[in-house]
Amino acid sequence: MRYLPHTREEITEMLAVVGKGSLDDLFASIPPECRFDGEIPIPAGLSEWQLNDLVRQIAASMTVTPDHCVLVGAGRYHHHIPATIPALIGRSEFLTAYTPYQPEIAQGTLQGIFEYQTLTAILLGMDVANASLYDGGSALAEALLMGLRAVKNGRRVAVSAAVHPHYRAVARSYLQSTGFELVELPFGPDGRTDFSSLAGMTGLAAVAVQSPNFFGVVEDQVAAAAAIHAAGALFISCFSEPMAYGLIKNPGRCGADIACGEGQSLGMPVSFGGAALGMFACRQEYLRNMPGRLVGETVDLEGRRGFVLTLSTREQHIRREKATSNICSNQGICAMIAAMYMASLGGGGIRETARLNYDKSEYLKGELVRAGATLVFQGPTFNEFVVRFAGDFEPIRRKLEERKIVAGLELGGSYPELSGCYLFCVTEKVAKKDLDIVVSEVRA
Amino acid sequence: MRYLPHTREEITEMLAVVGKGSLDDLFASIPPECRFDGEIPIPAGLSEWQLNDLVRQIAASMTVTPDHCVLVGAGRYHHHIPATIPALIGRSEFLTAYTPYQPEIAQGTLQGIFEYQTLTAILLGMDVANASLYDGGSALAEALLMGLRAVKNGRRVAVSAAVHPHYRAVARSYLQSTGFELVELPFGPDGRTDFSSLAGMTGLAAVAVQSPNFFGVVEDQVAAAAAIHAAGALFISCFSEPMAYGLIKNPGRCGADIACGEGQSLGMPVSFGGAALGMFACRQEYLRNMPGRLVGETVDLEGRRGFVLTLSTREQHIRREKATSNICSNQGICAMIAAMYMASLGGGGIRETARLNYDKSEYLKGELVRAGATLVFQGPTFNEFVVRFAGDFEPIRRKLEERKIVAGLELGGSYPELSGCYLFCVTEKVAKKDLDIVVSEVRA
Amino acid sequence: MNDFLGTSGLILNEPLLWEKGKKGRRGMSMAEADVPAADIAPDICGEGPDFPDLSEVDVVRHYTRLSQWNYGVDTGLYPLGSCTMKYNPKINDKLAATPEIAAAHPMLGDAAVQGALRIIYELQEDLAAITGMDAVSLQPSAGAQGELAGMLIFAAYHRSRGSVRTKILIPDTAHGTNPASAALCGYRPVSLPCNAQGVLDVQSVAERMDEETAGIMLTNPNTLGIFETNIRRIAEIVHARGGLVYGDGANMNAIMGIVDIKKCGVDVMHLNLHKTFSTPHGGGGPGAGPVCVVRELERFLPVPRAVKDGEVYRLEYNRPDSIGRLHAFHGNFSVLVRAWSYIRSMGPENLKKASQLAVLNANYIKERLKGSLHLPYDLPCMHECVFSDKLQHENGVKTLDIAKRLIDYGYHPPTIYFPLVVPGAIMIEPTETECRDDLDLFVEAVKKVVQEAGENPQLLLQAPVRSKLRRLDETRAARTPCLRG
Amino acid sequence: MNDFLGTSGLILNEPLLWEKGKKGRRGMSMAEADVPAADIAPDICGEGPDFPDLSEVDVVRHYTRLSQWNYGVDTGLYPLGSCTMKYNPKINDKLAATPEIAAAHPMLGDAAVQGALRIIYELQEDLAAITGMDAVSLQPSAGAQGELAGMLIFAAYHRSRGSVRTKILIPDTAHGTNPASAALCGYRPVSLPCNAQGVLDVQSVAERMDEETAGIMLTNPNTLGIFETNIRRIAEIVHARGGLVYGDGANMNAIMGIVDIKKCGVDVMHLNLHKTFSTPHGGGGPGAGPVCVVRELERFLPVPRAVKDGEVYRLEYNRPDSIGRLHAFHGNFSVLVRAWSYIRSMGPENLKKASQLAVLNANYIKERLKGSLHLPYDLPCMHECVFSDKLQHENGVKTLDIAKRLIDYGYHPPTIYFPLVVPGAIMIEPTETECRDDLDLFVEAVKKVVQEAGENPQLLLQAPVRSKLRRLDETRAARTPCLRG
Ligand SMILES: Cc1ncc(COP(=O)(O)O)c(C=O)c1O
Ligand SMILES: Cc1ncc(COP(=O)(O)O)c(C=O)c1O
Repeated sequence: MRYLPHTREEITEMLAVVGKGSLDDLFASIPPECRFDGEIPIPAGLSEWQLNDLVRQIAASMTVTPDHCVLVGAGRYHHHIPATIPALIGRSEFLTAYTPYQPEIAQGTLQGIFEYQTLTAILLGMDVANASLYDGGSALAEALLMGLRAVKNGRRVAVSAAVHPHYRAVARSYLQSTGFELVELPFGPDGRTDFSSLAGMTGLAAVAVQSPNFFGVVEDQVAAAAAIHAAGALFISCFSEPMAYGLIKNPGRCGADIACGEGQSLGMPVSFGGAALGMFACRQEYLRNMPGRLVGETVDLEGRRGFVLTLSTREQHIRREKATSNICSNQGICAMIAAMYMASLGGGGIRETARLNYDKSEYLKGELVRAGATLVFQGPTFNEFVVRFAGDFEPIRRKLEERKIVAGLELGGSYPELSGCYLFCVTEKVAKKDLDIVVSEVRA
Repeated sequence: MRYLPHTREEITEMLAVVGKGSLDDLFASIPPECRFDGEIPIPAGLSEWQLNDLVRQIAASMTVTPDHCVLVGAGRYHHHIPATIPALIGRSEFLTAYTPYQPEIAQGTLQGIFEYQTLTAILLGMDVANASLYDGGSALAEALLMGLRAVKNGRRVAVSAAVHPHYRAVARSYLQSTGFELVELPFGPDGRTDFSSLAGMTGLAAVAVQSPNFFGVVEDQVAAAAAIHAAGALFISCFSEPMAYGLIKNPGRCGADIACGEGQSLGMPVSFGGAALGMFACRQEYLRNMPGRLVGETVDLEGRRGFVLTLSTREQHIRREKATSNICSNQGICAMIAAMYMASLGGGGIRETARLNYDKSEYLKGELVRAGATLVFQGPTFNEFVVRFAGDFEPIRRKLEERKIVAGLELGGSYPELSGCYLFCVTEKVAKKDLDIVVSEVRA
Repeated sequence: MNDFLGTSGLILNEPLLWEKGKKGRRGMSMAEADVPAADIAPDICGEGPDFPDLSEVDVVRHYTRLSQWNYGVDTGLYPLGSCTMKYNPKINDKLAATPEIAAAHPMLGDAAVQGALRIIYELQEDLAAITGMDAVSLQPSAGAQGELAGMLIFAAYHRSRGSVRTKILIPDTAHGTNPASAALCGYRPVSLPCNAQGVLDVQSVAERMDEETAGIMLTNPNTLGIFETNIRRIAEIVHARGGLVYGDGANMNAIMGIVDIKKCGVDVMHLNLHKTFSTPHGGGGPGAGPVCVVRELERFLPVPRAVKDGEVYRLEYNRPDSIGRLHAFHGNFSVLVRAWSYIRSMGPENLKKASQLAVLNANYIKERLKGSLHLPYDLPCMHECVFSDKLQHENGVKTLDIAKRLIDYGYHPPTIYFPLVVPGAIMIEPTETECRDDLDLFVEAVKKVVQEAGENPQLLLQAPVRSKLRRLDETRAARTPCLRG
Repeated sequence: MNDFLGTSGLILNEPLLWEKGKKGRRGMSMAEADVPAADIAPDICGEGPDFPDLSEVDVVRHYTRLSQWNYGVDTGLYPLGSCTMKYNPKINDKLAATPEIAAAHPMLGDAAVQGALRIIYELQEDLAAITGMDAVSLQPSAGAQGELAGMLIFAAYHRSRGSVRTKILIPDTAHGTNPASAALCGYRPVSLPCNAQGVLDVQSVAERMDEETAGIMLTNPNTLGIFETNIRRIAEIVHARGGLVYGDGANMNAIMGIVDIKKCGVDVMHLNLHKTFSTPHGGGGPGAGPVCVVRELERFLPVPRAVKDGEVYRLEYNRPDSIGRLHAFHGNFSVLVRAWSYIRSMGPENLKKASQLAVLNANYIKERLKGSLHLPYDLPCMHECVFSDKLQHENGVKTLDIAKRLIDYGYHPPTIYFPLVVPGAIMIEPTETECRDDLDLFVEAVKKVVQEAGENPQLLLQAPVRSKLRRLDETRAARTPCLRG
């Protein structure tokens, strides 16, 4: 086997050195009652060529292909990825390194993550960002837990019902055995969160709002901040589409205490939902409560600038059960990709790209409305929006799928009250001609 | 444009430094009568995304796809390529370097080519190999010219008619204005070259034989060597399928003075015939007549082993019109790939793979004969052979193409006398089941 | 040092991203603006981030240079104990990038994504088969999240039986994530010492396990690289008192095809696909930490789960007892594809062989180095062995110095100062993909360093000298944190 | 040197391939043996090559380490004059690896390979458009083979007119491939000196051009980086005496969209796609050297040629006057795809812009360095400028020393000792993909080296000291050649 270098002679010689007669003898300490019976019941090994064939077959069973125009986002977004990014991130010095425990031979990773932290903080308008968490869902969960740590006597958190349903589910999982309470805030007819119930709530540690939210609606985060802070809670601004901050006001500008969400949009493929990137940032004053790794600047023995993992007294390997989080391995390479992508776009490029997302989405929205669809929510949107059609949309949707267009996501599964409503997503990748096909099929 | 870093301000500042008012002023020395009129008449630039789409479209217009089983070789062979090779050769330190003129910062390329030279010499059984020539065709042409340089009073070379027709064409091109004569040697009913005409030839400098030859037939190279040397000429052993030397006797063993040919089989994709790899090796005594670059071992100031380009007094940049060849840039990366591939296979692996080529090819050959086809040549073959079918094969061939099998190459184009004969190639990539389909269609 | 791996070469400096660039440059293509510009409400419109503007070549050189400051498995031996830094096959990366797989959207219906579901389903089955456990969820993004899943399952299980338990037994050799994950579920860790043989005593478990204790969390082989031989007896005790047994599977690389985890009495375990199953660690992730359970606990696993009906794959959501989601979608799918690809490539025989050779390599290292470095537990080891710096104390040299000097010799240092039970621990895990010659060269390097410690300790105290930077001031970094530019 | 690019870092040694490995290892998968073993005649059967047997990780580390000893354009500025080491876009590599393109077999019928033919056809058209020439063949594998094609066309043309010519005019600034290519066609080069302005005098051409001379081979801009302003007059003289004009297009990067080569009077030229058209040079190739001709010479171009009938592409073979094939198939097709991709990406405006900026960068370097290094021809330059070591002679320092010291500063040295007309030439071609900041840093480095030459010449004479190896003994390599292990 090409991954196993030992020849028979080497095994024999090495066994002699360790004083064993056979490979089996190495496992003499394992009690019989713990032993594996027979062979592992999995298929026989394949050659690289057989495996290639198998994957070709598996790929062929995917009916929605890379050639399709997919007008679905809902937490995972089809954006253009330049060929530079796979080429650079594929460099094995990045890919095959472990967490940078030995900074002298990990400065590439360390500087790269320091840059990621910086660009993330800039993008989100926050003071400080960590080196990544797992995904948007667990980032939200960690933010809520952080709020509960940071706010004295906090025992309850609130999350908008317009936050991605899967993120809310993850948050519920994380909190289920903590004894803390998680309440949901409803959304209004404009698709924005209704904060009126906050007023009377006691023990409230943090309130999480997503913007643009699951319906694509840009929340009034300034108003949110006021209401939340008035209730004595931390304002967690969550996101699934960070591209939005190329155009719309960022969390920091709106008064968020913690900003967290999913970074896949920044250069990662949709890839069935993973690898993901939990982005996480906060204001300086909450730094010591922050979960996750941090890279900080320092100098070496000769006074040269360098970077190290720092403030690890917050972390599990030092603080064990008292750590701010249990996270250890995070999403290092994804963070590097996000930094590469932000660097490739630059300030000018992200503005232009975000603008295109907005313009194209507004175009489809307008045309669909003109074609008779109803906008379900009145709030402003970024690159996603929810519509309801006059008749049954499913036959049209099927027809469009034959034309290689996946037209929106039906919302009844996650929001029974929105059954028959469709969430559309339009990114810079979508061509007007495909949007026009959708509109003309709706018209027909 | 992402490849052009200059901002407008930088251009202005730099123009000021060089004392020019505009970019156009930089070209003041160019006489008006030499100037380009208007814009270059090519299409407007495409974004990376538009270009991706265009290439997808172009790829879709290829009716023989990577999923096809292509039973055609004839100078370009479908072998398995492990994923390691593109990953390693794609490392930009290899790919984006120039010829290693500065050995201190090119040891990667230099050691890599030294290893290629060594493995090539071993594979071909020769004393010394160069750092590559362009392709099998020009390698043959250079070998003939080398023969003419090496043999006193040589004014004529002979090439077997069973050498790849395209290689012979290239050789004719190279020799057309030299005043030297190129004669062709016929092949016999066994598909092997007939050397009987050599006896009386005068001024003969070199004779080139390909083995396995264009018909897949393994020449009797020992006999060839005897006949050629008896005629006072150098024996050039040419090849298009170096994989053969995993199994059959190599040129050196058979007495060749020069071995040359195409190295694509060693880890390079078929890729419509290029990039190619001209492999070239000879016996020590002819070293100074050899064309092309050579890497040699030496030491650095501190006595450490290192590698440099050497014996360059043979080459154009030193000897100009007296050089052994005009070649400058060669096929560096292709040579590195070949070395990676030979290293990945190892001695054991190339034997096994060559054996599989032989066995599978023999299997198809045997089954086709059993199904009524006639073997056109009786000589032994490696992974290609020529057959004639009882009836018209074209309808069957079309039917097989519908089943994604490309069944052989009709030879009438290159050899009118072999019209209606088909050259089949079977490598280790081909599955028995596809061979059985061919046979059953022939039977049907 | 001439015959050793490490030497010095030309390396390029590179500033921070925002110290480069000029406003107006672009590092990538823009999409076509084929629709009219739309109005945007001023109250939501921001200014956009003030990122540096770079050209494509700026970006390419930046990251090419940065990469050259790093050391990876492809560079050389990376004997980082507990991390299983084995070779990461290139074919796995290639297959994970298959266009149809990379473009698969997780919100589409099952019919559109049969291939992706097949990979998830098969990997679930494979991991169950390899461990001996009954059911698997691939959602956890790393080992620590696998542990959290496990602890949530513990809690859900006890809740389902109306039992309230507040403590959990955790050996003192445990990785920091274990107590941290347990604490996230409100469990208070109770520390269990290991005995002179480096393993848990049945007795000490029996003394501490009670009806307020949810169970035990152990690692087997443990972080000393020793198999917990009493595991079955321990499990019986825990089970008898209503508890559950959690197995941290970070060290699965020692025992594939050799130990049946379920037969050991483990109820829940996680695996680290970025260790045992060869997925690249990426300088810190993404990893994957699937959680495996026995049949009785299957109902608590995260949703959704991939199931197979006849020839059709689908996601099943309706599991009322489930602890819920741990990931917005299906975990780090591109990592899962790589692990699946690895298991398909290895097959049953080679997985077992990998474990055998991993253990052979570790024992070989242990045997060859035990005169040179102090070996606190001189017992046959599994996939890793733990030394200490005790013998070097007289030279004023510590584990850290030995580690740093190994860098000059061209090696990534072992894991140091873990497990905590060995003061000055040096934890070496060679993995099975290292050949004997390379191990021998490493052994020679360690011996040379040990010799230098005696003859010229300054060489160690000043090390590393070959790396781009020398030792970094970690105190300064923590005292005045500078976490962004 | 702290603020400069170059520094030292950890680099790993690596032996030769056959100094590693063990018989029986495998570095790649084998195919399945699904047919019976066949007999083989003993007289043809050999033993197979005695290659080392390596594992996959052996191979991966071997080449990873080797790569780290190299310097490429992605590493940093590579101002190798006459080589146009511009940035090589990654998208071009990706597109050349498109599976349908990489699997295209060149012996199939035209109908099966329309896409590949389309790329060839379009690139032929593009290059004609960019140069102003009428017809193009993409077969030549590099510049030198393009020159050979050109010389063969010269010979075929004269033959077709029943004229026998034995000489060819070649300026003394020419690249070595020019006389070597001419000699391959039996032409004897007649050297033409350049004048004090670094260009050819009309007079000197007029004196040497006669009825025995096939024509002239010139490079424009020439290798001093200066535009041959008399080219039209020279061409007229050559044409008037029955000769042809060959243009070596290695320096096309200076003049895209600015100069029309046909209008200059050039009849045949080659281009280097691995220079002007951004394909990576690969440490020595593969390149591509398309040959471009005026309409009158089209009939001599190599066969086959890609043509378009309506919407269908096909290969045309039937060209009786053709010089024949120069390549077994269609040249270095994967390189051609990259160049096509580059031209499609750039479009007319950016190609012209590239030339403008290449010339701007070269003039900027010339201006900024001319006090520090001797500038033999102080004229506005095109894409490159040529200095010499004259000012440093008094310090006992030569061009080679300056070049080697630049390595320590993190740069690939310029082309040195070429063109031959400038003793101790230092030929700097920055290309357009370098930004001003990077040029400034390079200028500072050169100035620093010049300063060191005055203050401490040993620094130069001993350089490089940062690279993995120091200066290599080239004499020894040539005197006792060791060309294989
Ligand atoms: C024994 C052990 N348990 C758990 C973990 C945590 O795994 P992860 O980093 O994947 O969260 C590690 C990782 O180093 C470990 O070694
Ligand atoms: C002016 C000039 N002509 C010709 C060539 C030869 O080109 P190639 O190396 O592609 O054969 C070169 C290459 O350096 C050159 O600079």
